[in-house]
Amino acid sequence: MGKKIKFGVVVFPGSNCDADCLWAVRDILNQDAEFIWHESKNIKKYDCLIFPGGFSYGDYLRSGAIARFSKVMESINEFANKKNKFIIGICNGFQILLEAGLLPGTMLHNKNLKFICEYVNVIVENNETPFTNKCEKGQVLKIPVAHGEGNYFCDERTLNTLIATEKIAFRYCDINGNITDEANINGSVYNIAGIMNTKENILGMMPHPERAMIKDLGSEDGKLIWESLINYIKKS
Amino acid sequence: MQNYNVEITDEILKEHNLKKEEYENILKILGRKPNIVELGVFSAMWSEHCSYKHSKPVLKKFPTKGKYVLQGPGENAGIIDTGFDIGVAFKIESHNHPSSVEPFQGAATGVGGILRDIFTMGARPVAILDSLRFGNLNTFKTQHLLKGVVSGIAFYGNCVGVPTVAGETFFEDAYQDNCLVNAMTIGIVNKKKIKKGIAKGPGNPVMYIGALTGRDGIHGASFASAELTEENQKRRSSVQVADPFMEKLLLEATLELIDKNLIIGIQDMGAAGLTSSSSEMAYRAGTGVEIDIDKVPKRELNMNAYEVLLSESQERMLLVCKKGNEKKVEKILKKWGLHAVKIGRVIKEQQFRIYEKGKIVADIPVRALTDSNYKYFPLKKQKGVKPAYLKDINIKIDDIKIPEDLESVLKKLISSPNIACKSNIWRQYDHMVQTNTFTLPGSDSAVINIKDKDLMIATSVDGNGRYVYLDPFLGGMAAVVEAARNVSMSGAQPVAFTNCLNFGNPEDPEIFYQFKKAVEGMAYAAKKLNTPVISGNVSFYNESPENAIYPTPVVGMVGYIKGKNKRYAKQYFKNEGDIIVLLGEIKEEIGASEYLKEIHNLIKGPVPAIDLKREINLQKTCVEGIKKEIIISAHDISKGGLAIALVECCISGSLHGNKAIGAYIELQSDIRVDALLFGETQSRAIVTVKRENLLKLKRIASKNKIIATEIGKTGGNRLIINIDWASKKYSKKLNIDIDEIKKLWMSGVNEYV
Amino acid sequence: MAKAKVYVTFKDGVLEPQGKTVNAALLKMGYKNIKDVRIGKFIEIEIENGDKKKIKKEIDEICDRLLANPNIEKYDFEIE
Amino acid sequence: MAKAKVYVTFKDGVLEPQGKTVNAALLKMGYKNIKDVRIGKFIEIEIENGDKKKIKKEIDEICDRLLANPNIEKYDFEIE
Ligand SMILES: Nc1ncnc2c1ncn2[C@@H]1O[C@H](COP(=O)(O)OP(=O)(O)O)[C@@H](O)[C@H]1O
Ligand SMILES: [Mg+2]
Repeated sequence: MGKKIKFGVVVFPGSNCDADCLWAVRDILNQDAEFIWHESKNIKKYDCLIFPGGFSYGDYLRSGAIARFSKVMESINEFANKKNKFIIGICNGFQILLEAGLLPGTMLHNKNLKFICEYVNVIVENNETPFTNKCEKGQVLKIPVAHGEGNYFCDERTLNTLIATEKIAFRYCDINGNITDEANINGSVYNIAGIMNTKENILGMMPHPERAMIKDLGSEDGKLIWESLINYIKKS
Repeated sequence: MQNYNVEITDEILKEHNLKKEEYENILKILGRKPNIVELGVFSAMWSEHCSYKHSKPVLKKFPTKGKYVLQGPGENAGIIDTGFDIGVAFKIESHNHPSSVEPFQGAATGVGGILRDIFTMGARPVAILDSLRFGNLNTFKTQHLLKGVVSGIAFYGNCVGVPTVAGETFFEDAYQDNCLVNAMTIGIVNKKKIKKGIAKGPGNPVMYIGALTGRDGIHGASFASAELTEENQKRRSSVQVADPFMEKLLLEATLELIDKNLIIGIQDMGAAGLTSSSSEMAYRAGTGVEIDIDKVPKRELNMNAYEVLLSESQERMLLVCKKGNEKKVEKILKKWGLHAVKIGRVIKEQQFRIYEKGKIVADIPVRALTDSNYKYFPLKKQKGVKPAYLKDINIKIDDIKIPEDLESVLKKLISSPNIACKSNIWRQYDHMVQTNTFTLPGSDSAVINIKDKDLMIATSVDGNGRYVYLDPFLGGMAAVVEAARNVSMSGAQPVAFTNCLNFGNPEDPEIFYQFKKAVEGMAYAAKKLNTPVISGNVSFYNESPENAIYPTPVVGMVGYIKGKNKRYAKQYFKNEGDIIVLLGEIKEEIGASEYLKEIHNLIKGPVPAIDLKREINLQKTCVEGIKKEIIISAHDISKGGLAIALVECCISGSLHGNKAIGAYIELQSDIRVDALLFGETQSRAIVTVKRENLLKLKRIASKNKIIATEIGKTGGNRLIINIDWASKKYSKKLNIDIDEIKKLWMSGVNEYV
Repeated sequence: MAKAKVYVTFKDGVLEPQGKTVNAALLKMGYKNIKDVRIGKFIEIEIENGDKKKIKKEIDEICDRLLANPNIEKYDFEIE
Repeated sequence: MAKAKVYVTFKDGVLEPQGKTVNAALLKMGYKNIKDVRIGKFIEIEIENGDKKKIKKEIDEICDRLLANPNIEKYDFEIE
């Protein structure tokens, strides 16, 4: 067992997956976790910050645009640059990380301009990362999405760098792992569903791993992501 | 300051939807002429929407008590007990008129309103359901309304973070001019922290929280109580814009205030805004209120008392706290980026008294506005007259030709709008947030887990307006019965329900007859099923000069699944090789069916009969079978009959990434083959069991006097139905590819959403 | 090629939540002299050149039918 | 009171789904001569009057920091 990992779930006005994230890591995976109010500056003590899904500031203007000016974000770079500190941004959390420049690229409206909530399949592109080491390379995970702006966009150069440096964590695929246009529900560049920063201590992903934690909810595949991180931190 | 003492002319009365007699009563109540502010207040509070003046006597027929009922009708929402330390609060509400005019904002604000009704009780909303009715799907108008309404509901519910877990969508010409948008919310409340809308304690401050007051929807209440005419359509100021982000902040702030025990009473400002919330809160507490218009936070310049009192700006709440707690209240609101403003106080005198610039501009006895027992209250003693159309409404079954090609009938039905898959609707709703949705949309009812308790909630909204149109009493019964049946298909015991009564103009005796009979039918079924009514809403005047909608009562049922194991079932086939069992009987009933409408172009009765004893027994059989882990899947037979139910069992699982599973069915029966396949005989279900459990299921069924017939086996990728008659020449065989039929099912509605 | 620039804004008196929220954010970010923010749409349409009057009529129609929601929005446009 | 009108538009090369969808809808509605539609934002800001230059600098900063996302959007504004 050993010592528990300390997660902090950052709560913005309009976050709504905060409680689900807390439940996933604290109640299902038995780790330490607590909420962090967006005006708090006290984030040093956590091993991993979770930026949960939802509609911070209503997603008004652009999703994530206003949240990134919160107090809690003032020390985020410092946090991210420290050793053995991790950040996971899920859905709106991912959007905030993009707006804050912690990850490259931008989210556009889904190609069909509609909110999409459903189970999707994503393939693990790189399994040698803090967030995916419990997965097989090429493993297909069944995890739900729920977003209106999840159409990941970046310029060619950024994309090439992401590919060349293996910073793409997940891509939308069909049930057999084929990367098809049909599986690309929101129109993302290169079917991208999740990416990491250069240092590989920040992960942003549109699918909600915290919603795929128990069989009754339809899948347990989300656990692999949290467990990978817990595994990684414990080993290092 | 404006002069409010204007001459009250007939013209002004008409504009305020006040009848001459009603005005005379106002004169008697006040002992003087009202000013225009007071007239506006009366007009709003005596509108059908706020006063229930036509419906109240009829609504008394509903059973409202029972061992589970903690809070019955009369509050912002009803609450039922769970046996644990929590209660379940729920209510349904209509937003038909606003949605007809402006589908996106209308539907969105509808969701907002019903969410506030729930969290104002101290309950955290855990689920939303929606019940929608539109006209002909082939018209531009319907497509426009459908898209707007669905995206509006999605916009609001998704942002606030409450999953929209189930609903129903029905298309019929009668709704062409008046779409129906009913939304229901379910919340969970700690029983010790239930809050009510009461203004107790003279001297206590009345505080305002939430969005600023604008000129939105002034006259909204009387607007919702008038038929939709050309001219009304133009009164677009009645449209309010939704701000779900504000709602989310209000929700969290309100629950925190209640959790910290800082407030005495709270209510949202819904129809007739500040006027109704303050007067109703005073009425419930036996007090009065004083409000200073100058203190009300306003969005626009130069708003006068009339406008402020009648504004229906969204996302606002009114609360009463203990004197001295104002600072603490303000502090919590500030945390959420909001303000609390003291705008008045509770007074002992039972008056609704409004000040503007230091002068009294309205002074009305509270009871006159809120108490239906008050002698001058405009309660209507309407009488119903049986509508002429009911005289000749039933077919003779022998006049209906049995189609030759049953496969194409099945294909046509599966892609018809009322049966086709609605996944592009609920895919736009976040139905998974809060990580409790164990049964996602696409089954008879949604199942919502309650974490840390041996409890789950199953819920469904239902109401077949066509049945009610063809037979108001039976149709009313059917709405209750089907909602309960849907819930029991999950393995849940139906406990209580909320209802939204959507009808035409109640002043029309024929419409009133429909209303009264439908309520009687619902009440009768509710008593027998032991499922009391704990909340509801009435929406009248759903008509245009051309026609009225079908009388459409909508039932939102809530049931419990209890026990450590939390056993529940979904509607679709789970494994290959399971035994398929039909529970219930086969009768020659095709009246009122989708089959009769889609294939024979007839909207005629008779509506299928309901034997409530048998219905209860069917539900018991399913609940017991699921609880004992004998029944693997359960789906009731409703729209489209046995054949459609079978197709749905085969394919609906594939919506959530499971495999579609075919079936081989043998039916032995000598009744008309169309009635056999497509008749909508009530009190039936298709369940699956393992071969070794078949006998156990039969025992449970026979104990409950329910016929259980083994009709086939799951497996393969085709649905094959063999119909075996004693006389071979009538025997029939349907053989359909599952993928092909799924495509048809998926296309009927989805491409329009 | 002609180009139409369309401005869709909320009608006066209609609540505009986006603007309100951005306004609050700006104040919080320290821009204390911001008094009001309203967010509308700016739509650029490229359209085959032709009779100026006809184009104008067409854009007007498009605004009315599709681009603006007449219940809550108003529009304005210019053609280059 | 001064007023700033801000136009936020997508940079060239960004596949902006809203504009594409509206474009397709317009063609379907029969407006055959529409060649391209791009949907951006039109933001009106009321700001306390003062030194014109300072206001300009402030609005520029606001656009840069909040109103536009430099990865995909560009902006332009005028002050009245
Ligand atoms: N407007 C809607 N919103 C959410 N879910 C819907 C809506 N319309 C239909 N559904 C879902 O589609 C499924 C089929 O609906 P319906 O045919 O009405 O079922 P039933 O006949 O069992 O009442 C259900 O799971 C229902 O919840
Ligand atoms: Mg059903």
